[in-house]
Amino acid sequence: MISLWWAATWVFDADPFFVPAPPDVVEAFTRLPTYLLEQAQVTLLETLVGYGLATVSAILLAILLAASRTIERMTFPTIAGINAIPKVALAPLFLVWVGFGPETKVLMALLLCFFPILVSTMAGLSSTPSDLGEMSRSLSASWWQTFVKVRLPWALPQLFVGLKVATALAIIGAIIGEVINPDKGLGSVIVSSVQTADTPMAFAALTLLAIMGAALFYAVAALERVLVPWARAISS
Amino acid sequence: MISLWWAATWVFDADPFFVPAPPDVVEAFTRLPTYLLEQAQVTLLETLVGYGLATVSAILLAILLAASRTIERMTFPTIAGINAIPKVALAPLFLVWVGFGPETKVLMALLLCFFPILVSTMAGLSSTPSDLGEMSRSLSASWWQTFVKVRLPWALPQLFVGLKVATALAIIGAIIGEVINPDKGLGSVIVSSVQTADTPMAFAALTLLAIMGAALFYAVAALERVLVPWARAISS
Amino acid sequence: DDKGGDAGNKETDKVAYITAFGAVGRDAFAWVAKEKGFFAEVGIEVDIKEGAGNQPNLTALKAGQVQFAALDFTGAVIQAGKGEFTDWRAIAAVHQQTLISVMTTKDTNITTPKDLAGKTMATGAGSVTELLFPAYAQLAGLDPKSVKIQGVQTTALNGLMASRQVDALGTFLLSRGALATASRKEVVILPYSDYLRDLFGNAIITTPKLIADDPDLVQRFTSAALKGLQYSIDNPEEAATILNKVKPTYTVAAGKGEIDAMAPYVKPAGGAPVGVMDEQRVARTIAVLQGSGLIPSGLTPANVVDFNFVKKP
Amino acid sequence: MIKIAGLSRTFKGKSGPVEALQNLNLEIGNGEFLAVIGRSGCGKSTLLRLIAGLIPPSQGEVLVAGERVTRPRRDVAMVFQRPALLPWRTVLDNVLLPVEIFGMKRAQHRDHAMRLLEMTGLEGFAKRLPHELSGGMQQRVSLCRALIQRPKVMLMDEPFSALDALTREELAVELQRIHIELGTTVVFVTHSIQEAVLLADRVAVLSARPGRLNKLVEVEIPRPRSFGHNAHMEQVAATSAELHQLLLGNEYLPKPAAE
Amino acid sequence: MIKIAGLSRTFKGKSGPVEALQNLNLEIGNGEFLAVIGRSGCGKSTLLRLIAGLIPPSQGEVLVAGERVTRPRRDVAMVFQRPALLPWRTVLDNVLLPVEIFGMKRAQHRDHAMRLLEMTGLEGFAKRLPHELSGGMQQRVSLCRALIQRPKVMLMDEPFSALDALTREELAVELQRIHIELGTTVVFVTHSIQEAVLLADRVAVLSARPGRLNKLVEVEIPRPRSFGHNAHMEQVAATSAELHQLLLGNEYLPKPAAE
Ligand SMILES: Nc1ncnc2c1ncn2[C@@H]1O[C@H](COP(=O)(O)OP(=O)(O)OP(=O)(O)O)[C@@H](O)[C@H]1O
Ligand SMILES: Nc1ncnc2c1ncn2[C@@H]1O[C@H](COP(=O)(O)OP(=O)(O)OP(=O)(O)O)[C@@H](O)[C@H]1O
Ligand SMILES: [Mg+2]
Ligand SMILES: [Mg+2]
Repeated sequence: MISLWWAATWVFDADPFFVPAPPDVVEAFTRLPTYLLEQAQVTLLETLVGYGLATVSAILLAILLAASRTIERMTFPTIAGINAIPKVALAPLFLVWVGFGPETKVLMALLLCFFPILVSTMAGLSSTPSDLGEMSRSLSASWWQTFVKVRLPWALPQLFVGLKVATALAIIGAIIGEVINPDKGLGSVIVSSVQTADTPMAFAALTLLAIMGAALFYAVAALERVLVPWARAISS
Repeated sequence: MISLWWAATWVFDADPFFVPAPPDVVEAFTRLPTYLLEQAQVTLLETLVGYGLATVSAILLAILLAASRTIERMTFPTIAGINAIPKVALAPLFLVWVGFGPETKVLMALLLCFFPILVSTMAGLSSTPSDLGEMSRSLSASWWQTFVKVRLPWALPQLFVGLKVATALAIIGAIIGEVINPDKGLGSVIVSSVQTADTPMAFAALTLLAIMGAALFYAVAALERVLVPWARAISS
Repeated sequence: DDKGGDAGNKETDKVAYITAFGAVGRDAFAWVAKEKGFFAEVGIEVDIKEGAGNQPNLTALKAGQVQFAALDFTGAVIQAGKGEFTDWRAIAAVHQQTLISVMTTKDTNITTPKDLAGKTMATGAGSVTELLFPAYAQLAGLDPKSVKIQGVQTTALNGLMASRQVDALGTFLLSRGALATASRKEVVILPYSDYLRDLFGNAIITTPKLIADDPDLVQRFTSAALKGLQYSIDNPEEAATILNKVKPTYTVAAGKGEIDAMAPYVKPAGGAPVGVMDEQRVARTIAVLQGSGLIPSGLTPANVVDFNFVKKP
Repeated sequence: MIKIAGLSRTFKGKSGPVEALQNLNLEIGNGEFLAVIGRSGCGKSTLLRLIAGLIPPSQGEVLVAGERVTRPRRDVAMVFQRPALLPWRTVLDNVLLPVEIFGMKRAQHRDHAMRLLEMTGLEGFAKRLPHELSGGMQQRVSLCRALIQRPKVMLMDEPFSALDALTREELAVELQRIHIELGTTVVFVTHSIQEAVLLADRVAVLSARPGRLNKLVEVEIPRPRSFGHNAHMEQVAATSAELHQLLLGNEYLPKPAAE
Repeated sequence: MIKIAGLSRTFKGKSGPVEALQNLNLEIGNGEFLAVIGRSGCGKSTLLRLIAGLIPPSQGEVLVAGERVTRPRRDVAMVFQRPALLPWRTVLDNVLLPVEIFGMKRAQHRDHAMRLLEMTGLEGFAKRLPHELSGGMQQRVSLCRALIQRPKVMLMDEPFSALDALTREELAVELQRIHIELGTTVVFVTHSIQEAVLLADRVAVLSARPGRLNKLVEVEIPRPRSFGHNAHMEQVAATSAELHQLLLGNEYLPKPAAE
């Protein structure tokens, strides 16, 4: 991948202003390694907090919507609509509401990754095979018991699809927050390096983000392997 | 929902600059109804083209990755990483590469909604129940036949989860493109109304986007009902 | 091949031009020049694109997607001075004075730069406003460190001021109308140009290559654009109406307000023609930037401006 | 214990409705063992699901212990035609699922669960996941899951269909013992006439689609009964022949048989 | 036709390996009908999956028509223990799946498919989806799907287990006819000794886990055979008794809990 990038910059004789070659980026990184890693840490923390809050709230909302088709019918169109509103456009408002500092970034991360988790959890919850559902009903299991012991475990593989998609969105959300209020984090590094046309530095930050994204994705995938080993076993 | 919004603006005596009450927004809309609808059409078109291209390319890539675990192992970390790079940060570059006009917006829409479709398709493709997989193998079905006749149909319900999540992201992508190069579309309406502090107009645009988002979501959901009626039947 | 045509019917040149930022009053002149036929008169067909700030505009120019661009001159000089991007030349000034200013509302009781001490001010993160604030503050007799600067995205500025999360903004004075609307209060403006008199506002730029290859085209473009600029400040209402056709959400009133507000900054002192750039002032601009440590020494006016296209009387 | 009155059930499909059961009337006494036989697709599973309260009747009603059935009851247990095991739970945890759901202590029922697994020949598989088991082993797990409930009424849908002759006989004997000991009322769907005769007090013969009650046959062989050599060979043979004839008979006589 | 040499298969599970088959040697002639019986979980399904080339042996090998089996062959068809129908395809389309996969024209085989559905009593259900069928009906669909392939070798895993006695007899007769007409080699796993005796040329009795070949029993009753009244009652009874004894004999499973 890196070699591809390198080859591309070389073959097209790319202007480092547009796309810097890997060595330039490495050079930019070595200019300020600790600073960059510190900023990466800031972004990572915002991302993780936003991601965690989104996971919890999306799953809770999914439970609520799964509990009642009426509530789902009534509110879901609104949720889908709100979700389509570009958070970027609302970002200035958030700044006013929740203020400077990490809150805005966490909120953006939360908002961006909330919906995929919600939708995939809902899809997972409504895919319980009918024989398992009937079995659970035949035991007079309460709604909550069926949920905890049958529907939720069955939904886990699909929930994880949402969780995996959400990792990248959480990072992007945090960065959007940081671009709006670029005090700290890799987003602010990008803003300031774009303003000074220091493209290699911007790419160093982007590369760190890519690494962070892949790492988060695979961390969630690893968690999936631990929590849902049976899903692989019953599929081919 | 609208009444909730109204009530909120009334109870909190909200400043119309931050959150205008519904009548202000309606008034803003009636100021330029045809223009706004035209711009909505522009955004919708960009969204749909980006969405369509993303669907096709994500499914094709998912097929490729499903075909070979080696390719998947080699390339997927890169894809996950690239996906975590905030497209917003790269947007100026896209402007240079693909130019002003609708291309950038379509590209942004495509990039934003590509990954959820990819991941959910991959998840769907790898969830074929083992008895169906064995049955297909026992018929000496070729990889492609198994894919078309067993794995893909089985993956459809999960694919649709990705498609539903992607609708909102496609709209957001198009808007990000329009904010970067605000010549046309609802994104440019938002940019210009923010510049003149015409918040009701911005909210009129956001409301149109929300309606568009809900409509697209439910259009895809309706398509799902038509294409995968059996999925509901075998789940409880 | 154009023997059959009449002598004046030279082939039209097609060029692309990008505005400084979107389609607002300060950029109206390009559409006015097009609408009023000023470009057509000189045989140029212009494709006007809406810009998104200095960086994208410079990028677009460099990538050859546009031949001409408007942008904030001071910001571009800072980039050129750092050696990051030198492949451009200004050919005309849109604003003779920088439009950067400190803006606040009356209720803050800030009326002079010194009142800012101990206050919080929001500016576009990394923007020229932020970069030049120390130079401005020193000239105004204020310790720049006594002001807390909060960098944000420019779209968030008015909201922050309206909700009084900050005490002042560092922004273009043209957004005065927007702030007034947002805060519903009287707006107080402290322009940087009170102290930093030599800074230009927006300028029209092109590439040195085009100047070398086709100076005639550059000349024709400059003249037509400036004619549009002159016409705009002379007929703000009409200019705003033309702009409104391009961008109906941008009201005529808003456009007229902005054009009126910028008119004093467009007209050069001493009856010089609109768009003129004075070599001495450019040199002093560079000196100010060097003095405040924003750029290293070495940049000359000729590196950033080609003075041949707007003749002094 | 169970009273079935005018019970009908129609399924609505895209390509037209299917009448699965038509006007079924039947009373099952307390502690009775009723076998249900009938051709494949005649509505036996539908009947059990109606009694279990899993689906509502189209017409008529089912009473269990005098109460109209509108939803599943805790004193009624069901063994499904397909094992319906939770793939993420071990065999033991699958068996203990009802215990958890009834809000009882797992620890107290673990021994019982292990005994049931032993009885069904699964003692070595308590810690395995369902997908590691053969079809017949899965069916036995699902049987254990029903037995651990010690229900008043047990509805069993072909519980021995995937088992070999020997295991089947062993479990039939066990089931009989449990039935007698606990006085459980059992409704037992089977395809094996021999099994029906061995186990049942009465056998309900359903006619082919739409399912109606063709005949109720009393099996008057004294308990405990066992497969193979027993003192009532002739009676067994006679009842078996009668049942066989009934199954055959309503193949060619699609008239509803009056009770 | 089929040669099985030193075949062993072990499954690796998290809680230790399971030896499903151990050193199995067997030859099945061309056109032979072999029944396989054995206790639940003794490795019958595993054996069929090994012959079908669906899983690789741990040791030994399987030859079909002289070729070592490494993956599924088109001339070998399998009826699985579970129906494995595609839920989005109608009954008819499920039956026609092999036709599509073999790249043949659907139109040409439609009639054949409809005849098979009729034979299995499903003529009214061609347009329905699998979830609208009863368990036994699904099993019959999966049987039709195997029959439409007209394979040289047919591997059948308890294909009649969910069917009532009558349907079972009818289909057994049909299967016998097809076997004789087309000369298909059949390996038929069943839990019914009666079925084995009726259908098979030889019966392989597997011992309980790990599955080994306990005995091969020849059934020397002339064909065509039929259930119920026939001229060879005694022979049938004798063979059945022998098989029963063999199953009992290799009782390595723990004894059922004391009565
Ligand atoms: N995928 C698997 N993983 C682990 N163990 C398995 C797997 N498949 C089968 N086994 C084990 O192999 C043994 C034989 O299984 P098999 O399905 O062949 O039995 P069977 O003879 O077909 O039984 P039944 O009559 O119940 O269908 C069983 O003990 C089972 O637990
Ligand atoms: N969910 C359903 N939708 C539509 N039709 C159904 C449904 N369930 C059952 N049926 C129909 O009802 C009839 C009876 O089905 P049922 O499962 O009760 O049969 P059964 O007697 O249990 O058969 P088997 O012995 O094969 O299990 C069948 O014709 C079947 O097609
Ligand atoms: Mg049934
Ligand atoms: Mg088996």
